[in-house]
Amino acid sequence: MSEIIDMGNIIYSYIPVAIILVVALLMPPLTMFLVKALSPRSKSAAKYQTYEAGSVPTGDARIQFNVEYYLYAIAFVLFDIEVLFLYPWATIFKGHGITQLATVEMLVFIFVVLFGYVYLLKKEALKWMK
Amino acid sequence: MIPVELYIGLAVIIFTIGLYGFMTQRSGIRMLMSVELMLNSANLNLVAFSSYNADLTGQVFALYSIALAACEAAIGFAILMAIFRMKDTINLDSFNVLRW
Amino acid sequence: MELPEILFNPLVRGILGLCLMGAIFLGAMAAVWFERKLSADIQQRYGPMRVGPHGVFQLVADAIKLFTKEDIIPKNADRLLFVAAPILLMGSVFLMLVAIPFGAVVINGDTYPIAATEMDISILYIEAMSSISIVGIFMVAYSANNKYSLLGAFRNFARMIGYEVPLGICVVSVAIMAGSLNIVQIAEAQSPLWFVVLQPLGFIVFVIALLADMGRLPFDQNESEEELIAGWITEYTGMRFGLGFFAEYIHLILGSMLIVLLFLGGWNLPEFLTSNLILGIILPTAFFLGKVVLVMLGIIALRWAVPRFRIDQVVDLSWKRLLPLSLLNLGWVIALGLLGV
Amino acid sequence: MILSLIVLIPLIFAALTLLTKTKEQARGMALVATVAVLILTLYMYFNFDSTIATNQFEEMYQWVPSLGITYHLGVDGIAMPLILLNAIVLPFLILYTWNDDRKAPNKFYALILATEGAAIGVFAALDFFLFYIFWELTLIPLFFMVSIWGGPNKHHASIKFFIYTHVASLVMLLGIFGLYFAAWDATGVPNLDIPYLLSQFQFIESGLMKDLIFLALLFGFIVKLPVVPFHSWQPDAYTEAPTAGSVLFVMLKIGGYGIFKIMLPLLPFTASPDLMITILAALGAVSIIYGAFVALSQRDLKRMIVYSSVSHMGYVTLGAAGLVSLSVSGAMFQQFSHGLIMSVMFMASGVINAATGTRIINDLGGLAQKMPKLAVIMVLTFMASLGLPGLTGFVAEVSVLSGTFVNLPVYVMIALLAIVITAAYHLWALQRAMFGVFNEKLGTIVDINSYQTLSMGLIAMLILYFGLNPSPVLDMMLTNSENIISLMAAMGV
Amino acid sequence: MMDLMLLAPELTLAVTGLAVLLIGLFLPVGSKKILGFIASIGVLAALALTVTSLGTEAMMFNDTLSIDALSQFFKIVFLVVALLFTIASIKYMEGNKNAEEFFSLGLFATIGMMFVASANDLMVLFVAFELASLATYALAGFEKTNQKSLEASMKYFMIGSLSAALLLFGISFIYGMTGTTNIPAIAENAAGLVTNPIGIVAVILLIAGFGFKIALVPFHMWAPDTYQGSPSVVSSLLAAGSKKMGIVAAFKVFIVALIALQVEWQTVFAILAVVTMTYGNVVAVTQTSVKRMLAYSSLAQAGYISMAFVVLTPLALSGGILYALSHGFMKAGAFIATAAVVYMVLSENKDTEDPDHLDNFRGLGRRMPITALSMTIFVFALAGIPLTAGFTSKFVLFSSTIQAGFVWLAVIAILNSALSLYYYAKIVKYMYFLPTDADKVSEPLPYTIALVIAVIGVLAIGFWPEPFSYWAMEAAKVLIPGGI
Repeated sequence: MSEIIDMGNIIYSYIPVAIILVVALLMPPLTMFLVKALSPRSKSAAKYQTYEAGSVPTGDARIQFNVEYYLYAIAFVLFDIEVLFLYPWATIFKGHGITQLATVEMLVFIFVVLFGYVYLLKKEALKWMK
Repeated sequence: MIPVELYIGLAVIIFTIGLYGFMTQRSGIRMLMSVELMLNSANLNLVAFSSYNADLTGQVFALYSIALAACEAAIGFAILMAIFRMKDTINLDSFNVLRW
Repeated sequence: MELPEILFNPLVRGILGLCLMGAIFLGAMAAVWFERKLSADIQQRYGPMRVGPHGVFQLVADAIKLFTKEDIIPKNADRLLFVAAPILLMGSVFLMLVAIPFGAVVINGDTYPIAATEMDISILYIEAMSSISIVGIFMVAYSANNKYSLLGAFRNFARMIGYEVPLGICVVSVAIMAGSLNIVQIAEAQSPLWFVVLQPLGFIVFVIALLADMGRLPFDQNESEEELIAGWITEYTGMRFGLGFFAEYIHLILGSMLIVLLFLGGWNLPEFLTSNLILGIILPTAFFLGKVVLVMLGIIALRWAVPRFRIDQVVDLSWKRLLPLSLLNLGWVIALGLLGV
Repeated sequence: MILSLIVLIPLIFAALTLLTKTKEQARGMALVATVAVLILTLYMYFNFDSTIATNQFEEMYQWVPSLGITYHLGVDGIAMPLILLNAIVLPFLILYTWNDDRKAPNKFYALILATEGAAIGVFAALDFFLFYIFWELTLIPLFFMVSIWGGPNKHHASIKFFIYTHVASLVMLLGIFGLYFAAWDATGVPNLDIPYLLSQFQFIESGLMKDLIFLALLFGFIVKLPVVPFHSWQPDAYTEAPTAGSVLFVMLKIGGYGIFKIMLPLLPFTASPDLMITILAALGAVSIIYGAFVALSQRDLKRMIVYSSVSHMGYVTLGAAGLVSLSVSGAMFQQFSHGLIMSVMFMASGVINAATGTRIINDLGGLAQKMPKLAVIMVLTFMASLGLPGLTGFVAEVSVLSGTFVNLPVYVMIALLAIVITAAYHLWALQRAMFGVFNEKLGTIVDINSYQTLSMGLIAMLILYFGLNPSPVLDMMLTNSENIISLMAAMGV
Repeated sequence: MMDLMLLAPELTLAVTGLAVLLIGLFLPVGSKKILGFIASIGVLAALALTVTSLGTEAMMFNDTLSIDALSQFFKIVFLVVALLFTIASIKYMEGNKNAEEFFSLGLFATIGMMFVASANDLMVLFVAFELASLATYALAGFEKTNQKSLEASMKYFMIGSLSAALLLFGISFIYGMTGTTNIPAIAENAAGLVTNPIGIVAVILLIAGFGFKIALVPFHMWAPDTYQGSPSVVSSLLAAGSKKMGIVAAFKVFIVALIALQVEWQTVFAILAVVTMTYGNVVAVTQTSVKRMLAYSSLAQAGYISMAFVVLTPLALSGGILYALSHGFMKAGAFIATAAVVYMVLSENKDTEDPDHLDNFRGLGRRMPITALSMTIFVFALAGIPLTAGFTSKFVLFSSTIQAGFVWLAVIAILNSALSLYYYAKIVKYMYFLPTDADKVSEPLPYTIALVIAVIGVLAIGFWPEPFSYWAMEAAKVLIPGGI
């Protein structure tokens, strides 16, 4: 990275993204307006009821998450973040004169990640529905 | 180019929202989210400054702080889960045994 | 011959992106048709036959039907989220599409990818955008206030968080080999040798994880028509359902493209095939899209070849098999890199 | 080496005593230690040259060079009599308690020894760090002494004592810091040596700084002494303390020692010496008067003795303020004499309390019939305390009053008023408690046992001896006070 | 090429921590006792390595880590506290099935603290700061079924994460204004900070951020709750270790990096120091829970140490640094003694409501003589009685305050320390003077060993301060080489 960050280039490369974003934001509402214009209307109380295999729905569907989900979510977030550290290193691994020390450090890092993984496995944190 | 003051302004606004949320909310999860907001406003600052100072340190720093924020969230969730298991609520006002 | 400067203007690229959007709509329709026909073939029936030759216009008829169906929002639903969710779903796939090249033209030995934009970190960007859809799915399910939907969304969560990690590690392995996070450079780095050859393990893990990420069978636990009545999308009707449905198929196409770009050599052809101007313009893209179609057909065929996993099996598979395997692959790639391959 | 031994023997034996199991072992250990200290002290005393005012038996080792802290010991004519006092009284104190039954005797004797070691340490220290350490060290055993074996109000009394004296010593520490850094800044060398810092005081430029340092140090000393109005910890602590504790309090003459050793050499160099002298004199005179009046109104025998002690301490400050060699040496002798007298008086009140179960003077009466031996000793000491000629109290008070009269006649006149009152309450208490009709409610009473007789009697003998022949200690005091006065004369104060 | 040997203490701890975690996974609950021994040996080895490396100076990893007298001194402080913590925890963790997590978290927290001590870059400092914080959050809530422990942990976590956010935001401004995160380089480029009002904002944010960690009033509200609710051994790590980490970080950030803004923060620290020590001492007087009392006393001690920021002479800084070491021994020891009492109380009656209540200290002098004697020494040291570590460090710190002309500050501090004696003496009174009919109990060996080590430390600094004050002085010279 000779010129450290080329802001101009980065912004240019995101202009198409912005254009598509606008279109993507507009498209579903437009479609739905079209649908509103084209589709028939008929009111019936049963139609607006939540579907529950045909029977009258009972209770609220918005139950609390099972705690296991949080455990998984935490594990996921941590591993995902650890992968994050691999990206910058990965791009310069080849052909950028990376020092051996950096490679060794990354191996140590991966080893520690692996260590955490073994720990989770052994603690049965990754077991669905204990 | 967008002037750096705008980034700072945005970061300050986000930070203030986070701080306000932290002060006013009593649900553990919401307080946690407020803190994350504050950390992210700092990240925004770091990245913006990094680009304006033409120095990569800020970006690397942001990377680290993202990771730390994740760890913090993990610990926070763990604590809140333990609290929930005991009290069936994450409203922190229900925790007031320790008073003098 | 140099391409005219105007082609590199970001606004022009944006218009190119819109064209690609249109193209992918057509592609999605084609994919739906393929799916129907192929599944019918596998099950030894005909599939759609009436609308047009071999039912090619079936999709048009379906679209008309969807447009004229009544839009129902259940009274228990959270209206705002219910209406906003499709935007997220569509936005996710369209924004993914911006950074993915749909092929390339080779003019006088110079390769110009056909993509709306080219960024240094496109692979990261694509992953990020792809993950947004999970929020859309959850929004749909939560706003609908339907038990099937919520169950589907929970499963979706569990699955997604499991497979994102091995997926990411496989992408890192690829990035190490290519020395870049730019998807175009990754594709071009496979010029003599496809990465599937260099890291077969990574390929397998990546494909499985990607399948799970897209929610294709055998990983469609969030829909599971038989038990959850289409799961997360139960309460969506008419065109609202159509949008979610389309988003899924677009995701399928983009996923197939990713597989080709990351592991199956992209558009790279030997030089003698592209030295001619006309051939250089047509062949690489054709080659690329051909591979994409093959991969897509493979994925569709897979749907009828394997049964659906149980959710706990899905989660176990990702955490206890794919994650270590992807790390193993990473180690293998690093070893190769240290050996100078 | 001998000084270190004298300081360390009690401390080491204190630790050993803590380990003993029975009363017999503990008191034996304590007696061995105190007698050893007495022998060593006597040896030192007989080798002490009382004609020179410099420090003798000096020892000096580096301790914390980076802060200028040394292990520096030495005695001069101010410290020697006080060490002697401690060394003499303590074995008798052990004897006095020989047959007492109390809980945790090992801790009790250990605390006595620790106090002795710490007190001698204060007298022997020639480095402010060491001085302060021993100073604070005297606090802890006495605090425990009061709060473990004290009377009904012991917790209140011990805490009050602790807070009062701790605050005072911290303020004193501030003063030491001031002195230390003034010298450090001036010379660039950190040094906490007492003689060195005293000699450096005059080079401080800021007059305010000098006064502040002086007052901070003075505050530390007069609270410990104590003088009115900083005395209020004393009646509580002395009264609630067990007899041995009260005697130890009396032995702890570190407040007065500080005034002679540290304040007087600094006095001429303060920005306003006259003001300081006035402060000292006023404190002294007020204490004398106040102590006497309050003592007069006391119903509790021990409390009366305590207030008489306040009154006596007034003579120390007044004599120091007198600034002639007679008054200063008289004040020093007052400390020595007071130590002897008060220990017997406290012992006597302790004996009476043990025998009759009360110390209220009105409830006593006619004890002389049942306790003749005690009566003899008590009469002697009470006479000494009110200043009967031929006893130590007289020597001290006459020297102080006549010496001070030269410079501060007004204050002496005030103090003279108190002499009448002092005589009154002493005689009144003696008359009501010892003579007159025996109060039958007190029941059967036995006289003091032989150990108590021996200890109280011998100390009383010393009161008589030093009253008739004060020169063995007065000489060295005179030498030192002359030295101080000549120093002042050189400064023109 | 740098010498990795310089990182040997940290590496030793890291390897020990991972090893403990791994070995513990494969051990049955009954034999997990060995983990504590492994952890203690690891800490001891790291301590030995650090002590032998005293006096070395080096820069590592592109000047992000600095090995100097300051870092080595504080590393020793942290390792000493960690040693006391691990030894005492051997008993506390007896029969606990999660022992490996406890010990490894403790070790990881120590590593974090040590890296803070040698950080020469705000990035490293922040990451290490968080490492230590995260580990201690988990430790504070280790008793997952004890509501107090959870509450302590939760309050600590919430406030801790808030302080992290404030810190990071402040650091981001400093980075923006100076263009670097290297601490000495910030000092060189401070011109941008001084002229820009954002510099002031950054200072305020940083003071608040560090203030929470050091528990300066008004950022203290978590501390008493956390120290009281956490397991006692963890409280020892928090009060004696984690707090010192905040102090060394603040030393580096304010005194080295932001010295150009001295005028701004000096005043703030003066006010904070006075308010903190006074508040801590006054409130401590009324406490009946010993841990809570120690927590408030810990506030007061932090107030004393903060005086170093105000005085800013090498002597004052060395006083503050020496105080950190002394406080490490005294406070860790006091908490461990409390832990022993709590252990004793709980083993007698499992459902005791307040195991650290003063009433449980009744007659401790007879029931647990060694614990009571050690506790007496610790509280007297905390009060600043001579011949203890507390006196030596107060001597240096207060005297330097006077030397620099801040007499008012020294007077307030001295009055405070006189006041503090009242509640310390109360503990001693309960232990020795109030009667109890309970029987003598046997004192758990690990606690006793930890206590004895702490006592030796307290007395060593009290009796022979020379080497300690020498190294504290060397450390202070790192902060302000020429004096100010």
